[in-house]
Amino acid sequence: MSLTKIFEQYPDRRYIMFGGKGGLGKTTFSAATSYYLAKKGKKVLVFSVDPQASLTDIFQKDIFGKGPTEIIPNLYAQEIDADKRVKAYQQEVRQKILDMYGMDKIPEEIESYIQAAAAEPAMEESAIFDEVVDIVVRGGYDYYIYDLVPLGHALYYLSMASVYDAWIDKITKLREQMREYDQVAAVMQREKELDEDAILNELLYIKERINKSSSILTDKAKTAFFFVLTAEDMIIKDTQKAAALFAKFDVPLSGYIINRVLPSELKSENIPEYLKNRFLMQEHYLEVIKNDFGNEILASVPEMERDVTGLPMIEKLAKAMFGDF
Amino acid sequence: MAEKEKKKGGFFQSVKEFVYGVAAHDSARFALKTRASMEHLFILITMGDMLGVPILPPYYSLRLLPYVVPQISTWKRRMLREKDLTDGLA
Amino acid sequence: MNQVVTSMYKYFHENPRLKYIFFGGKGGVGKTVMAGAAALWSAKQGRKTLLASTNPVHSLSNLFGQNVFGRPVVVCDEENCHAFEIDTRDTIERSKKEIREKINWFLKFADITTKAEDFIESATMNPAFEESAMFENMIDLMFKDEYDFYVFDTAPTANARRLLGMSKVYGLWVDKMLKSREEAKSLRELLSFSKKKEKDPLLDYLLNFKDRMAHAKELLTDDALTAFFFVTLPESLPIAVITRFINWFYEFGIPVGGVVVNGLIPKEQLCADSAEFVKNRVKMQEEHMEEIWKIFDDRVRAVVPLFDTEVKGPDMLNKMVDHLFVK
Amino acid sequence: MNAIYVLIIGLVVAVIGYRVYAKYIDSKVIQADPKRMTPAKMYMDGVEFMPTSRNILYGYQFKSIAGAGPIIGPIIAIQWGWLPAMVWILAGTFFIGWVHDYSSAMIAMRNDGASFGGLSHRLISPRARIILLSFIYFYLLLIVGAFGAVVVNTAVALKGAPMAWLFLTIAGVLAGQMIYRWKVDIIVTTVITVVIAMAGIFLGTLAPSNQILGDALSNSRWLWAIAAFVFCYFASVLPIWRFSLPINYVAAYIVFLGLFFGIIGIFITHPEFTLPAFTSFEIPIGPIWPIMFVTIACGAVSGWHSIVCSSGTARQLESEMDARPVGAGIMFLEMMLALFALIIAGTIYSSSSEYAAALVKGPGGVFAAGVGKFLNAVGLPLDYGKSYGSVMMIVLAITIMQLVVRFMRVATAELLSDISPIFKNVHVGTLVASALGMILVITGWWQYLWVLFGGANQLMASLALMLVSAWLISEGKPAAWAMIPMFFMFVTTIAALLYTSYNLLIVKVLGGALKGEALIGNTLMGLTGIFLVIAALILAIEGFKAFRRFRTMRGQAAPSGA
Repeated sequence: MSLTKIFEQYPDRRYIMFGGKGGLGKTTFSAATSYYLAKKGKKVLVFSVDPQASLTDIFQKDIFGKGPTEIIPNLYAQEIDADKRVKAYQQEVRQKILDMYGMDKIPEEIESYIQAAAAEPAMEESAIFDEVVDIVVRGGYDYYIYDLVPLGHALYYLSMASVYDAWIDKITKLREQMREYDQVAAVMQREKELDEDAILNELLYIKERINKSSSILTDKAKTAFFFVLTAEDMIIKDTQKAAALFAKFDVPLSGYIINRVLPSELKSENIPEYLKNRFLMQEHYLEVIKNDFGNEILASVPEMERDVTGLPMIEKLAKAMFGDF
Repeated sequence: MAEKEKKKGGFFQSVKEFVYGVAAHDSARFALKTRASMEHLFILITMGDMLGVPILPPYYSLRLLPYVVPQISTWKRRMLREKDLTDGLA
Repeated sequence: MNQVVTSMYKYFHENPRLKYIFFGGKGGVGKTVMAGAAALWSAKQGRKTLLASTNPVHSLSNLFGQNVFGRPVVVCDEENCHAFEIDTRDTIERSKKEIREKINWFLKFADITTKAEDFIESATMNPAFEESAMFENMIDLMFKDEYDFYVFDTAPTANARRLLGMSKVYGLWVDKMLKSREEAKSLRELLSFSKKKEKDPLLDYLLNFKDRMAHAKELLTDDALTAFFFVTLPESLPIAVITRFINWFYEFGIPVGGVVVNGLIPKEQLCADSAEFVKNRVKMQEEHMEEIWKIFDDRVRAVVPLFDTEVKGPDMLNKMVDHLFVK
Repeated sequence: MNAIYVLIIGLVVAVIGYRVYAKYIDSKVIQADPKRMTPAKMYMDGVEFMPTSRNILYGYQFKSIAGAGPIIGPIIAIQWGWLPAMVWILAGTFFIGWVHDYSSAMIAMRNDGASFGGLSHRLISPRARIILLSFIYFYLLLIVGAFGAVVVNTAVALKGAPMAWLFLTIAGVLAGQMIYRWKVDIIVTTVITVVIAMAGIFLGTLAPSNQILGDALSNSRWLWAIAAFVFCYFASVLPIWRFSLPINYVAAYIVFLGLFFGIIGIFITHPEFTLPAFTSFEIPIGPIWPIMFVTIACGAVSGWHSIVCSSGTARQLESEMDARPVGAGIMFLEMMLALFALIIAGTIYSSSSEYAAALVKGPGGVFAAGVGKFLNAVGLPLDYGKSYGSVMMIVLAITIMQLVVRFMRVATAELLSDISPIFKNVHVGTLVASALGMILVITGWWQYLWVLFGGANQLMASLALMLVSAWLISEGKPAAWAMIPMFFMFVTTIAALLYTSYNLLIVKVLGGALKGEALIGNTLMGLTGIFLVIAALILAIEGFKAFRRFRTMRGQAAPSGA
């Protein structure tokens, strides 16, 4: 099975992710894949959930915190600015309070609480998480390409969904118990209509959004998750370890892509000693990969002669991944 | 005449409320009391940091803040008021 | 100038009190290897050294070919060299338990009789726990002070920044909490009829926490004790990343020890009829080296060549030590 | 004299008291202000502070203060003659009773809804609070003892009562399920459960306890005392909605309907008093002063009300203007209830000896007989009416009793948990309270128990008035209207407690007339009486220090202010 085939065969897999250890080329693969799909006429959003995002560097265009930005027709890229998101979130909460109670000004103790919320240790990550939920729930694109952060962090991001889910479940349970007593009071007072519990509704709303986004992540019909690896011992071992961890979160694995494969035609050319040794090593580990991952290997992408930045190099990489298009 | 009718309705309404006060008020009050103390627990576990209880409220608890704004000062009062035996007697 | 002015070796000699060092950089640039080499070198100098991984996905065991998860283990047959992949689960459980206790105390204090056990659990649900547990573990190791020298293999840069910045983030947090607590306390006094002075375990907890954070921050921002090294390849993305992050580190006040360039193709292996591919790569690296010298200048501590095999196991690490700590 | 005149006199006293005296105090002295925020509104938290409409609070207040107290007191006190009893009911309510209730609510409202514990700490002294708390525990114990004795006497005297009691319990538990679990419409629930309870009363007349259990068991005080405390035990340890609240709910209708039709019956029969207006100054339980003044506690003045008013009502009043109608108004209503009980005792027996023979078995029988007679006037069969009256008595007594056992359980945890955490256990606290109550019920003579309870109750009232006086002085308001009642109640109750304790300890226990279990009960009662006196004296000393302190403070403040 090749990468192109996967895309042709499963057109419903519209959420694409590349995972793997740091520095193996996930971001460049994300960029190249989005480029390929855009050229195929699909409307694509590639977005980064990584505060050290490199999409700006790859596309050579400052997109940080600017929302979805058009790179070429049909290709949009976005880098989330967590700080900005947090600020917007705080403002949203403030506005809601003002609207709900017709106040002109937020009471001081509330205002200082809202401000202090920015100092919450997990605020930044959660803001990014929430923005992704937003992006996915909002819709509007044919393909969504997640530029995931390095391994551990990606797991952290996935576990975040389950933590929030559990949290919401717990406090929803409390709200529901409260509702019981509300009903009892209503029975005693012979009130027919019971006011809706706004908090319960809000919780259900949040839960629905989170579930929607995390169910996408774990839905094999909708999601393609590719692992990127290289032909090196430590990388292979770590990838196996990571794949097991991802399996725990029910992330459906679509296959593996081997990156940085030295082009074999080089072997016949005059190459320095270091490369000769590398070739030897590569051959050995390609064999290992073949044994361990077998036909789950979707593509071997050659080592580029220079780093992938700018559209021409992205196109070149895309062609290396998907063949000519 | 109409006014007299209204007054009569008012009287029956009062009697109804009196009977409610005798029989049902305690039960309804208890249900609401229980509900409210659960609400206080709810605010505590979602926004306890407001009183310096070392809870890290998750990102989404801020979304709930608008709904509890009117209750915050009474909540704080209820959490912090010194109580003794005589408070629970009636 | 285009050459290393103050080498790693020299830097360590000029900063003899250096005790906590970190390696950061974009994923895949060789942080773990550098950290391993630094630890091995330090151990060889006769200092009792601990190499600890705070990376959520550990790779030290693979690097040494030895299981070092959960407890410090002597590695590379070097009695002073210990490696340790931190297990955060216990720490997370411990801190959750502590928070549950505090909430229970408060519930009793506030006379909330509603059955709460089920819901208190939710107060300990926060994605930040894992991260903060890592940090707790790290500063615990530092405070215990059982080693002469500590090398931390951190997660990729963004995390590292968060990890070290955490003393600041938590500092802010704890300050805010203390303020709330003080306010709560004075409101309590206002509403109290007996005006009796009460013990406040929450305040004690927060003050203790604040002390720890302050102490951690003190150590982490002391440039005589702490240094953060950035590892990069002569390629554009890793350079872009560390350029951005070095500035953030300055903002946090974390001392930056310098930059280590990894994976430079040895020029002497190149000849006129070398393959075009190789020539192009070397050319690209040259361009980026220019950039590196321009940006980092005298902060470059070492330029390490691309080895012909991947670096793992004691032998390769020893080789790496020679290159990293060239005199 | 005809009973109707008693009711008319009562009405006149109530109107003057409420419209003139209470209105004057409310508007001129306290200066109730409709614009001032009440704690219920200001601190509304839905838990303790909950603004509630005035009409509902009338019902709530009436239910909370009018238990068995105002009924039993006059029934016993008529032993001195109905005239002194009537005069004390009227005068007590007019000069003291409403003052006490109203001002207890007012002081709490004006002090941020503080409870008596907090108020006594602040207004009097820290020690005052501690003594007040332990005083309250023994006060509660005496309530349990006195009311427990009423329940037991009634169950023994009226063989139909136990069945009715059992059915009421079943109906209540069912009501709890229907309301809290199944959320059935409240009217449906009410109709079904009240009918079940009524059916129980009827069944009681068909199958009296002596037919089912035999004479020995149905006359056993032990059996009914155990039944009463098992009932209270469930009320204390089960979730309140499962047992205690719904039983009270169903019981409220039984009592309410009984009172309503009973009063109609009085108007229909308008009986003459058959017992003498005055018998003698001294009767077996003691001289008219001070003993009669504590025998009729509720119905004239009762300390229990101050607890209800301060911790309950004051936190629900929507407006300061409601304090007078709810606090004072309902006290006058309770006065009418006491007169109703007086009429029952005074008119249904043809002679003093017949009354005396009935009273020996306890006030429950007297009350049941009266209710039976008056309900008969509205068409209910005599037997059924009597059974109805007996279950009213049991209900009135046991609803207070179970509430108090629950309080004692909480109090045990609060006061003793520092000594051993075992007291925090709900079962332990309940068992301690039940065991102490049981000893009193089984071993003490119920008339003394009643007098001691009345004494403690009136003492509680004078302590509440002491708090009120301290507050009035500290605010620079005229205080005589609260202080004079306080002195009167204080002196009277100290005298009554000392007299009763002396009788119990010196005459009976040391006199060697008692043996076995009676020795235990009377000793315990006597010692409790002594404890209450000592606690009250310490409180009095603390109180006077506080008065002096406030006087000098104001004396110093005045010139500098001028």
